[in-house]
Amino acid sequence: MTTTAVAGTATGRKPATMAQALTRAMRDAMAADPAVHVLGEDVGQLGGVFRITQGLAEEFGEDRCTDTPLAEAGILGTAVGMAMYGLRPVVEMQFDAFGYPAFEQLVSHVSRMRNRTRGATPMPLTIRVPYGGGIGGVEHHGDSSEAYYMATPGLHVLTPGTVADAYGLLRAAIASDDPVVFMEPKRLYWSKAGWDPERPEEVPGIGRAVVRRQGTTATLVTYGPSVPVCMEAAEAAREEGWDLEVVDLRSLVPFDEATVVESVRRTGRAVVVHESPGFAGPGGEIAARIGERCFHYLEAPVLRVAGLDIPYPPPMLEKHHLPGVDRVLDAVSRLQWEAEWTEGG
Amino acid sequence: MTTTAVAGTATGRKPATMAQALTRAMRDAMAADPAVHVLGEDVGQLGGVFRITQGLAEEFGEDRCTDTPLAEAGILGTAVGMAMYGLRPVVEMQFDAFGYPAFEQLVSHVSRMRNRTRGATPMPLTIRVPYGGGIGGVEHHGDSSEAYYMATPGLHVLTPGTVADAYGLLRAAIASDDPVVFMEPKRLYWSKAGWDPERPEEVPGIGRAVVRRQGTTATLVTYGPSVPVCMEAAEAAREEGWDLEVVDLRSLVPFDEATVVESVRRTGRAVVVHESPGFAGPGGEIAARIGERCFHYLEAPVLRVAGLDIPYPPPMLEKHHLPGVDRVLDAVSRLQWEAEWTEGG
Amino acid sequence: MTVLEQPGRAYHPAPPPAWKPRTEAAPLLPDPEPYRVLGTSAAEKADAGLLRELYGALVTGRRYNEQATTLTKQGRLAVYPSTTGQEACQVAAARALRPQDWLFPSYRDTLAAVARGLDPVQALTLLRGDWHTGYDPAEHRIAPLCTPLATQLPHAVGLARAAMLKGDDVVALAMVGDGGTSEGDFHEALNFAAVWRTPVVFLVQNNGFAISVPLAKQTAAPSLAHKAVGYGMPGRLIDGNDALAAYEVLTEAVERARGGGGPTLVEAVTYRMDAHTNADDATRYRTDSEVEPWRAHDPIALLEAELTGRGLLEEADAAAARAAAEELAAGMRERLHADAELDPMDLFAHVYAEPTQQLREQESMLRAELAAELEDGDGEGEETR
Amino acid sequence: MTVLEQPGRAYHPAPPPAWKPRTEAAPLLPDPEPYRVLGTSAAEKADAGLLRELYGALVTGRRYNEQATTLTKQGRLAVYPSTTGQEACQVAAARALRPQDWLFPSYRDTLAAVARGLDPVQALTLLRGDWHTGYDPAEHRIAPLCTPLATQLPHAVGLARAAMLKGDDVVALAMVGDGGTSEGDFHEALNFAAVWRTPVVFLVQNNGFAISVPLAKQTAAPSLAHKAVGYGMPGRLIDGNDALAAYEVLTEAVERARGGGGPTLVEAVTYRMDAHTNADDATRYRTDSEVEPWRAHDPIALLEAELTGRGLLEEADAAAARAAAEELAAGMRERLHADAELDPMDLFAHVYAEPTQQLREQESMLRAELAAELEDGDGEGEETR
Ligand SMILES: Cc1ncc(C[n+]2csc(CCOP(=O)(O)OP(=O)(O)O)c2C)c(N)n1
Ligand SMILES: Cc1ncc(C[n+]2csc(CCOP(=O)(O)OP(=O)(O)O)c2C)c(N)n1
Ligand SMILES: [Mg+2]
Ligand SMILES: [Mg+2]
Repeated sequence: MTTTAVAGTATGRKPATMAQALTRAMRDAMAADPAVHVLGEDVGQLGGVFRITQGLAEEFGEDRCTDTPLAEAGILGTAVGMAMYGLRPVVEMQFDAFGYPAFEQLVSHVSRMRNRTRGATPMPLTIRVPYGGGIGGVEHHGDSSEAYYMATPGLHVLTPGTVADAYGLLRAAIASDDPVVFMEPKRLYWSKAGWDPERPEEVPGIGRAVVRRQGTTATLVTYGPSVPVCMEAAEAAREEGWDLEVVDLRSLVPFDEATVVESVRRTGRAVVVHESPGFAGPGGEIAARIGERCFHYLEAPVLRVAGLDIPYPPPMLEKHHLPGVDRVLDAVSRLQWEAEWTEGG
Repeated sequence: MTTTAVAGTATGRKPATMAQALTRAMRDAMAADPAVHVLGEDVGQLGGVFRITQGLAEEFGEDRCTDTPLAEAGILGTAVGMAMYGLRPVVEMQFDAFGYPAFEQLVSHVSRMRNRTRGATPMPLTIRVPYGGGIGGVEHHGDSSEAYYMATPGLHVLTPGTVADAYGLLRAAIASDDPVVFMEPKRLYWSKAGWDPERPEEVPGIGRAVVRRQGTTATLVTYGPSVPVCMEAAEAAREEGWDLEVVDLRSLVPFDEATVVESVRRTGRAVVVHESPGFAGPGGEIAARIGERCFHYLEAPVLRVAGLDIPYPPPMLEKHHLPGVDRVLDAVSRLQWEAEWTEGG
Repeated sequence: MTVLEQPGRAYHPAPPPAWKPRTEAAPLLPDPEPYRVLGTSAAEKADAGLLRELYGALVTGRRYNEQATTLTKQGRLAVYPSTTGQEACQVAAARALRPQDWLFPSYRDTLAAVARGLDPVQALTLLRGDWHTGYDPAEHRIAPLCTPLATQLPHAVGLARAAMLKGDDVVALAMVGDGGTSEGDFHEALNFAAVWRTPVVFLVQNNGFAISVPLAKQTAAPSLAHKAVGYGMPGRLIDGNDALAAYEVLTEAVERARGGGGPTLVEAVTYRMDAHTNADDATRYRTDSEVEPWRAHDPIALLEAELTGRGLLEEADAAAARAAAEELAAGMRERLHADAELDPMDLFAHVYAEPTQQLREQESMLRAELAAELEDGDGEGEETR
Repeated sequence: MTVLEQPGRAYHPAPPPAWKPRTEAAPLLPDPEPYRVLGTSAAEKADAGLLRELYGALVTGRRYNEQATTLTKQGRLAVYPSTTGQEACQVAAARALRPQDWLFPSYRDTLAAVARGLDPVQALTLLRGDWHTGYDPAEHRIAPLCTPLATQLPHAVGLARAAMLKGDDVVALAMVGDGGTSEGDFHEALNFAAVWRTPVVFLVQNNGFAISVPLAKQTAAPSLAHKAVGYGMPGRLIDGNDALAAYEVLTEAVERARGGGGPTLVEAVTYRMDAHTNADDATRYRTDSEVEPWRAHDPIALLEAELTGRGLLEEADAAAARAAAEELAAGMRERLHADAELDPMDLFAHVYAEPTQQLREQESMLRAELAAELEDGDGEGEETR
């Protein structure tokens, strides 16, 4: 992927990595609104195992950035109570798979409280979930759990694919009056890109996809950790004479159908790319929707390139699981560019 | 729907309702294999809140059909341990939404134990989940949670749409060496149909869809509580001159792609029908797969008729949420039967 | 290098360096017997006005339970979990709180909400089936009735902590059943509360059953109140049918919480006289002989005996209490026999602050369906076909 | 009809009918101070052979920790959570069990598995990163190392119950950290175990920290062992660096469990000398002065002092212990420096007994990819591009 390292330093003032952009987003949100409280395991003095909350306890005190006992349902459950009292909790789940103990609180309360009370009790909660693989983590440290959250009405699901979006989307998430599951692609934490920390205020808003790369012959629809993969694939595809468009969804819920549909109608072909297992994963919804709304524009079936339909593999094998550039290009090559086609069994 | 009430009585010997078929399935499984143990809240003396375990504690003793303390993670977690020691636990989750506290055990252990141990520790567990609405239940008593389970590699997900399948699939689930989430459409519990309790041994096996009704002009793909709805819709559609095929999936995982693809390639049109919310629901996977594998056979986009993208509504409003015959017929009517078509914005 | 390699090094068996108990256990332990006041000399110190007030609330509470049960039989409520026999807990929980405090009821505790002043029709909205919550929680400082057991307990802790951090004088009282104490959320909530010293009172109504499952299959603890010591908070064991004991102990716990003393766990021993709900058949798991002794230990009878024994209750007072109860019941009948007014569009209005595009499309669909039904003249009462 | 309407009815303040404590609380409470044996006269009763055996296991354990840490620095393990300082707990847990018993280790407890006889390479498979579990649990009666905290505890209860129902003489010993006690699964597992009287021993290694979070932010309880009383099981508080105390109390608890006495909760007070894992920087949350006092309370030093003080350890014995430890370390080095042999097709082989059609398709895809890579001659060590 073509990335431009920013001329920022590694200090809080001039974040350059996605991790630093996220820290900065929380810091700015906490400075702007005393209702914003951060809580989770090890978020205080340690600054979180990924150091995303680094410095917050120091700057805002331990009452604003609080180490909790080790219990995810308790963390999210108390955050619900805090939100009922008007606070804006930002909860950190230490890893994707450790969000599962909080699933009942998420589904039965966080997602439903506004609806349950006919709007009287909104849930301005942000739940930060470092997700995905590629960092050599052992079992339970590489899950992509976004399909669960997408299937839960009442939640928003955001995920940045770039450093700039990490800042902007997290600010938007914290500002939202609805609960946001904020999925942080952990293998992009240390990525640097052309984000100007001097102008961090550009917030793309919730529910807006972006065309990351314009193209004419096919659309790659993707998000989060697969954004750089698709960008790289699009570059590589030029050699084959394909001019690929890359749509970064950024927001899985709300889903920006208009941007996706517009792109695919124009290019006539689409590949959906994500790291989460394919079966009943996010790509199902996206491909089905493209199929429905772009039917008469499609020159080929909508294909999906996804993680394998397996539990997240051990570090030494994860490279075989992750959808990489080659698999994306392979899918593109199967988009029936020839007049003659045969359909598989 | 055309149903033939069976000449069975309401006794244990001759079950006639789906509830009774399920009880019979567990009873027969317990009689056949001493490793089969039932556990859950109120499953003992009470026989479960839906009376599905009625008589089992009496016949097999409380050690084989056990009232547990009130803690779903504990129930499923202990069942995991029992399975590690060679038992075949059948766990009852009292209602769909009360399965959520057990989500971590399900995703992190039940679904992964075999894989984790390279096959050394299989999980022959059945998790019975009464699901879906239409019975006037209050909040948390009408969820359709199958999307979560489908998105979890390592689990099988079965759901009967008929009384006969209830028996056969539950026997197959209990016999399976892999964990099965067995989704029981609670509003069909009291349905009666042409099942001969004298010949209950016909087990369709796991992973096989069935064509419930043959037709030529379009395929309805459905499962569980929506099977009778689709059968009724197919009957009603005859008046409009449509001859609809109805595919009952029975098994959501493994997914019987062959049966679905064969049908849709033949009819050229498909509507996927389920009660779970549409967005990122089971229909996404199904429609995407049809779109991919039947692309050149399709005369119209694959449509989905599903529950609304909302938390399950209160009893007095649930009729507006549930996909009924009219919505199915409406979708069928939108399958671009005219030569001219316009595509919605 | 091991010690062995250091010749001459003395061996000082020191205690593990960091060990000290974080708090003394003994003061946290509950009484060995449930605490009672009524019928003892301690009751004589109680304010007569308070006793009469509690009595009136109990009588109204009993009538409320009866009326709700009748309405359910008449099909006006979808389901009703009765608190007949548990009125003392319900009333005491409500009365122990000040206006600024919050109540976190479980699905069974509609009476506590009503005793706190909530309109019964609002309290019963969930059980009637027209919406999930019938009131604005913040307005009444009553959290939504909570069906997933014990999940409301961390909410109470979080809310109390938020108030504490803001410097507000607010206590949260959270109710849970004996069955609910087995859930992980119970454990996590109590632990958070104790570690953070949040102003929360946990009230366990031990009514003997979780649907059909008796307490002996739920716990092997000496009492549920004994769980408190494992969190470092005091446990109190009380006779939950003794309205005065319940009121006293809960009030004390609320006081303690506001004074910065942290949370308290109160187990109120009571009994569920009715079936689990109208849909349940209690004869499947308990005999009438088990229920019988509890009839003699009825919360109303206990308080009434105290009052009459001490000449504090005139027939006129009792009549007034009954009249107030009847008035409440009449209002329930009148208003719950009327059909609920429902707007199907509410289904979409509150999923998010702003509906998604998908929801807007579904809203249009339903609007069109309703319009078509109206045209066909069969809009009302039409079932999903 | 109320009592008031029954003139003349006597008022008998009876206790709540069903009340009796299910068990006496006092015998369940832990000692106020962690139980110690080494350095006291009680230690003199201990079998010298046992002490030497424990000593050897501790020395090997320490060496194992050092070697694993070194291998991690060398990139041969993906991550290593050390038990340096906790060897007495690890060793005692393993030694307290009989061959037919089961060990349920947490992610940190590879040493306990090794002390039970598991090949270190198998024990370290998870942490090396070639597969999730490196052994057949049933063969060794060691459950997979469990990463999601406290989730292994209900497994232990279920397994022990299954064995009990089958009439097998099997005890399960489950290990968890101080942090893990805050999880709901801890609560649910202990409650199930107590209600069902399953033969389980719960060993909490309280090593002072959950990553960076100190015990004081984890609990306000007098001790973690005090949690036992809330489940109706005995709680034992022990010095986790005293190998003999740990061995004695765990053995006793195992005995009790097999005798039908039900579960026990043991809190072993110890200290995590190293950082949480190699990836952690402990200086961010603790000073060296906090760690210092624990160096004097080292489990090996304690036992060594006992042995040498009583003349039970010759230099030859110590040398033999060191030699055995070095042998283990050498084996680890040799075998873990070799590259793991991996079959990518394993990714599909064990998801289900029978792969689904989708998995078979994905298997073909990967097989084709690998074949193509091999053809391109760049198969090995190729990163996902
Ligand atoms: C998490 C969860 N699991 C199961 C249920 C189903 N359920 C409703 S009430 C009940 C029994 C509750 O018993 P208890 O906590 O003692 O309260 P009580 O009904 O006696 O007031 C059960 C199992 C539920 N509501 N929530
Ligand atoms: C359910 C869950 N939540 C979070 C984590 C991440 N995590 C790994 S170890 C750890 C701390 C564990 O502390 P403790 O239980 O005291 O065990 P120790 O590490 O001290 O052995 C945490 C939070 C996890 N593994 N599982
Ligand atoms: Mg109860
Ligand atoms: Mg620890």
